[in-house]
Amino acid sequence: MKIGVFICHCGENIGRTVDCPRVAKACEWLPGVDVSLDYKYMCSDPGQNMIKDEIRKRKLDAIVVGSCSPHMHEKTFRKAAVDAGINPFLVEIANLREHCSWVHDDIDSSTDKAIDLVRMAVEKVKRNVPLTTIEVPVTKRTLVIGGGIAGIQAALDVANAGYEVVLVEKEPSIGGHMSQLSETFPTLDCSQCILTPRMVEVYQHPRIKLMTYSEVEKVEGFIGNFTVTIRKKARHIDEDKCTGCGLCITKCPTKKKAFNSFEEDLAYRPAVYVPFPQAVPNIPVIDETICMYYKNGKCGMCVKVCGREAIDFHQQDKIVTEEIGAIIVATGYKLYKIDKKPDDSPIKGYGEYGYGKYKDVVDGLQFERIASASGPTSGEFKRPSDGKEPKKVVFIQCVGSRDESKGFSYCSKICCMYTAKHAMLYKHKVHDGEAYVFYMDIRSGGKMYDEFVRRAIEEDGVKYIRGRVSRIYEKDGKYIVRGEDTIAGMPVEIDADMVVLATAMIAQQDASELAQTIGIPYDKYGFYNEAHPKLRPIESTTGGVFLAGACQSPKDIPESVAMASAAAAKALVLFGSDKLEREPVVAYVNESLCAGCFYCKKVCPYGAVEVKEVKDRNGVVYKEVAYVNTGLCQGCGTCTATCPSKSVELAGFNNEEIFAQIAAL
Amino acid sequence: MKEQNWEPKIIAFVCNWCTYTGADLAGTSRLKYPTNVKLIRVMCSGGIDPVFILKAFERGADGILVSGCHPNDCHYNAGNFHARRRWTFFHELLDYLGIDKNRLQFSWVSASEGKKFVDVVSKVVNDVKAMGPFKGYEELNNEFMTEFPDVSGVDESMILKEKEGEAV
Amino acid sequence: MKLGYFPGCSQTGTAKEYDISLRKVVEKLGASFDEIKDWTCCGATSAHVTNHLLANSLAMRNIMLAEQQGLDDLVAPCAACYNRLVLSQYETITHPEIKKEVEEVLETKLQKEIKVMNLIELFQKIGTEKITANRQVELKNMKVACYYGCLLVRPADITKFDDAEQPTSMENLVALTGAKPVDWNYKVECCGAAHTLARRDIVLDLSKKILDDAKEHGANVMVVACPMCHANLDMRQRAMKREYPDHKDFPVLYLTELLGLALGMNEKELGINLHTVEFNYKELPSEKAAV
Amino acid sequence: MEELRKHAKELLENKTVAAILGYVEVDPKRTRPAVITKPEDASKLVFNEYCLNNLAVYLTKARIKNIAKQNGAVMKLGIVAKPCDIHSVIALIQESQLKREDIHIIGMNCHGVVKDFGMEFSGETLASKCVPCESHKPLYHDIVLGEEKQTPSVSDEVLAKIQAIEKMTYEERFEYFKNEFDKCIKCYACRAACPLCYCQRCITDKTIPRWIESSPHSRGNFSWNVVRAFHLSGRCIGCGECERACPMDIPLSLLNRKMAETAKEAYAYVSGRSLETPTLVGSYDVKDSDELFM
Repeated sequence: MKIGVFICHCGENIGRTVDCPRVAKACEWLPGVDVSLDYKYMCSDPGQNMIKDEIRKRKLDAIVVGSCSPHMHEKTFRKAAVDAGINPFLVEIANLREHCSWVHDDIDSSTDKAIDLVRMAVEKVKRNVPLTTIEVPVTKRTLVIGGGIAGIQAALDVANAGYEVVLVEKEPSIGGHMSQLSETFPTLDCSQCILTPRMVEVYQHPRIKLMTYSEVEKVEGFIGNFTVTIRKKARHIDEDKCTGCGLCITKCPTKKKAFNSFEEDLAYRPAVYVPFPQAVPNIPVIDETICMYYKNGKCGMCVKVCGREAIDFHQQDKIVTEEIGAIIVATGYKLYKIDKKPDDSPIKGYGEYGYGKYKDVVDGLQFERIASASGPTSGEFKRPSDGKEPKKVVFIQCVGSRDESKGFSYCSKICCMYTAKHAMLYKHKVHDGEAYVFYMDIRSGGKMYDEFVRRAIEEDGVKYIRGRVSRIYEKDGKYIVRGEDTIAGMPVEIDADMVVLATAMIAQQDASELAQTIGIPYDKYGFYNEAHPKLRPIESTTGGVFLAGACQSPKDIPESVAMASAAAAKALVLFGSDKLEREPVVAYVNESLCAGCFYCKKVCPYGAVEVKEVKDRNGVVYKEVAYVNTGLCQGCGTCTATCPSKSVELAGFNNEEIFAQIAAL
Repeated sequence: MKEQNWEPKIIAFVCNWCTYTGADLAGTSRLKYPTNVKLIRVMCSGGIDPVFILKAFERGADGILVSGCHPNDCHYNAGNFHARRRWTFFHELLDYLGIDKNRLQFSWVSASEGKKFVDVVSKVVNDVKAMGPFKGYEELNNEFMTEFPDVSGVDESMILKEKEGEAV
Repeated sequence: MKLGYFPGCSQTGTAKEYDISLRKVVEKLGASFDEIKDWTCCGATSAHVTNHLLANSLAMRNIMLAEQQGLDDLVAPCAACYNRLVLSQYETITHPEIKKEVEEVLETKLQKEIKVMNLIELFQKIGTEKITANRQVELKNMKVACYYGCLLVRPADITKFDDAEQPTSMENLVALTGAKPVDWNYKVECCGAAHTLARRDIVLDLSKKILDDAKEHGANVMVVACPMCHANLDMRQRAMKREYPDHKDFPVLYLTELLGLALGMNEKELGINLHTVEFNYKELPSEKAAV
Repeated sequence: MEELRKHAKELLENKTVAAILGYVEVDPKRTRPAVITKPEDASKLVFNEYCLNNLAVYLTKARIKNIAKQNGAVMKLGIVAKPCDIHSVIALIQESQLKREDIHIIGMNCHGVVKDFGMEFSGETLASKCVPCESHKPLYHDIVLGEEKQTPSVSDEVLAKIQAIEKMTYEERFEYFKNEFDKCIKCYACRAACPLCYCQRCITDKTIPRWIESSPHSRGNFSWNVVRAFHLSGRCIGCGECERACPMDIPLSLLNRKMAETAKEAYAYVSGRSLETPTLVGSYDVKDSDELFM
């Protein structure tokens, strides 16, 4: 076996702490190595061409590239090897950057380590077996989880490209948090006007199967071949019969029993309700917890007034399974409720701001509802406690964000912009009102963003005070906001009528459960992990699952929409070919050695191990052995470690390859 | 090998999805840790077999780390659960046979825990350095060399061991 | 029920009446104090500002004495002592190297983890039902502003017995006596503490704000659980009248004195006559007449 | 003994079983395993304190299986089994080597066997495996024969020895086991005697790559014994045949018993006791303890 070793300097990322020429020279005499070169940028075109030339010139059988992590350029070098005529699985990567040069600073010892890593890779490649990628059929249907603006955009893009989409939304209507907003920065478009047409487009799209008030329960299978189980919660209203006339809502006797979560607990809703007037689908839902029928079996007012007999109290949850090829997760975010937290929770909450104690201390979404024309105060600024028009409003930035000790350490990115918008909306409607904003740093990095904030300050006279607020307390109807003006260098006290807190954007409550259901990684805050922070921000590490919107990290509407279209594009790339090439890393059984104990079958998480009967010449079954269905096997290798006699091995990581790596140390 | 500047040789069997990526993150964040550790990548911590550990000790490893995804985070959703039960037995057996607990350590490191990977690795290196060379297996190996000087080459002929500049 | 008792310097000095009322109330509720023999100063602010080891050793010495006396818990009525004891104990438990240093200084091994309790935790342990059972007088004319000060509730994740920003535990105890606790804003605001000697003007300004806020919210008496707060809020009212001529007297009681009144003792027994601002329950305007 | 012979005769006569695995007498203090196919040979069967062998080991061997295959159909096989042997049969069924319906279990009440042939049965000569034994009556059986007698209660030396070893320091323990394993001559009698070692080709015979060195030098012996003990952890039912078969008297039960204790402590699992509970190997519980992991 003739092996080529190619050491990359990666500019000076590797070259600085690993003496690449010495590594190349040291590997020259390794048994089996025919050529060993180093070059400044192995992954660049000249670098790859050099590899190809060496392979062709010296008729190499396998190559080892000492460069960055295989997660970065394994595919690149495998493609180069294929162009030069070598099987892609006779290429091994020695991770000299992330695992060596970047993490050590003593040149001698890190060069020695680099030599060891390359020698391990050389010994492994000697035992690599040429493999061909497995072809797997692709179900050309997409599942979009979450019906906010990101989910809507992704669903429309995929559907318009001609493929079927299943859009699953937990709430009774799609629209997500954007539908709660009054107007959006930086253009002050009314959010309903730009969102509702999109929602209707989704509802009427022939290729989008909209499943609202439903949740994903189970996801099985793998890229291109997912089987998704969805629970369609019972609305107690027959969707086909109901025309959305709303008579039942007006006639329902339970008025003040439950808050409308869409109105952020500023308004009540009856037992049968539609979250907001422009809801899509415009079909109400009956809330069993407060509906009189479920309490004492009487009532039934809605049944009487409903001309279409659409009410069905005994409707049960429906379980639907869908065959899916690509999954786009767009489950969005939640605002951080900053009142008292349970003792064991790491987050402390902000008791000193009186949120939850004083009615007029509200968070961003509540202010949006107050400012929104379809909100509880139909657009007029009335404070929740006594409905008076607030003459002095204080906005506080970074409540919970950028706060390691009491909240979350990250910046929630959009609060600077929506707070400027809030202040501007307030000044437009209450001309003689005063708006103060306590801030640390204004982060307005988008297109026309900073001009927007400047406009709020210069034209609308919003007073920005750089400093933190220490305490808020109520004094004869006024809210004393005590803070500090770090520029003037003195404490500040404002007697405000209303206070708006720009609280942190956090992951949804059940984000980690959904991640475990789908099988995608998530970080310590519950945001989903992208495959690579810079180069693969849309894909999750799990094949076939793409991320869109704030579920991946806090972001504003333009970014969410862009990310949604990108996720849609990724799904369409997947559907580009009928067959999907899959890594041939699957298990294979040596049937003559298998003793048929089937421990492998017990540990296989994908049920990829089947019982195969072995017949003798005259057809009598004399033995049962394990058989691996390469379509289902995902190559985890748990079976190989459980098999006592090592009769099952994993292609790409078989016993010899691992033994060689250990022995090469 | 002289006692003072003796550098332990540590092998880490790591799973591809979590700990290997966590180590990459430690790289991209330029966190520093000792050079003693060399990683062997497998697809899942469920695929790491105790015979790997024995062979690593035989090949002169002074300490071994086995690391995978946190429970419930496994890319193949059950690999690390099987591993956890397997290692409880194997670790108990090695301990019973007189191999110090800290020679073979286990950890869960996720893809976003670059810092934790560095802490775990440094802890293993320091623990092993405190324990000194792995006398038990060294005696076995030396005995092996002296008893059958001529045979030594035959059995391991597949892998030539002369390493450039390795002080024996 | 026998409880360890660490009086601290103020109980035998400026806050004499706090000690008298505390012992009487506890005795009335059927519990008894076992004062630690040969207790010393807890170190207060002066220690932990100058030397960390000194601060920890002083505090831990008292806890060591309690351990040697076979006690399980230790009551420190003064908020500053309570704070020092709890913090030192927390540090020695969570940091082995500090524990080693302190044990060297004290030349003993610290095994038992004594439960250090402040005044409110004390009554919670004795059992609030005992208070209602033994109540003889319903103090319905009293509108009480409960003042926690700073050290009682902070640092929150170590003291842990109530919310650091919106505490309510003292209100619950006060409500048992029939008095009506008032919701006001300066519960946990600083009274000026140690500035009372060097910068008296600050104390006068801050304490006045506290008293005025209580008055504004309809309170006719303030209750505290810390000798330092009492000194600044009660004793400084004479200087306050010189500084702010329109300031009217506003009575400040210890929580134990309020409970004592409810348990049927009179002002003299409880040492209320030692206060700068006199207080007599009968002279309080009856509920109806109050503005 | 008589009902055993009568029952065996009936089974063979009316062809319910193809053959019966049982014990026949060599001399009053020694028996040997035997395969009885003809009804008249049934009279040779015996059962006493000298039936040491675990006959379950033969059930997985091809020659015995062929006897059961007559004219295309798979007939039943009878086996005279002590309760511990039955645990082996159960373990084999759980590992899909046998089917319950193919085995006719003649369960014998057992009050313990001797350490070795030729010894007078008493407390001191009781086999070490019988000391901690708590299943004197067969759990799974088609028929139960033999009268119940009291097992002499004796102190559990094996457990005491294990506890003594656990108190040693690491070096002492390593030294102790190294010397014990040095005696190994790699005859693999322990593997042959064990009913659960039914692999077609054992891992130690795998040459490419050679995970376990096959030559009997100290390193090869150490890794062989570690892997053998590990492969049986959570599976071994403690029949003690491996230790009895070892020509060099290596105390293998110290390893097997230790791993059985670990299985009991960590997962409350005793192997071969019930067909319903899933085998310990190959199953997991989300709530397993994590304290081994950083």
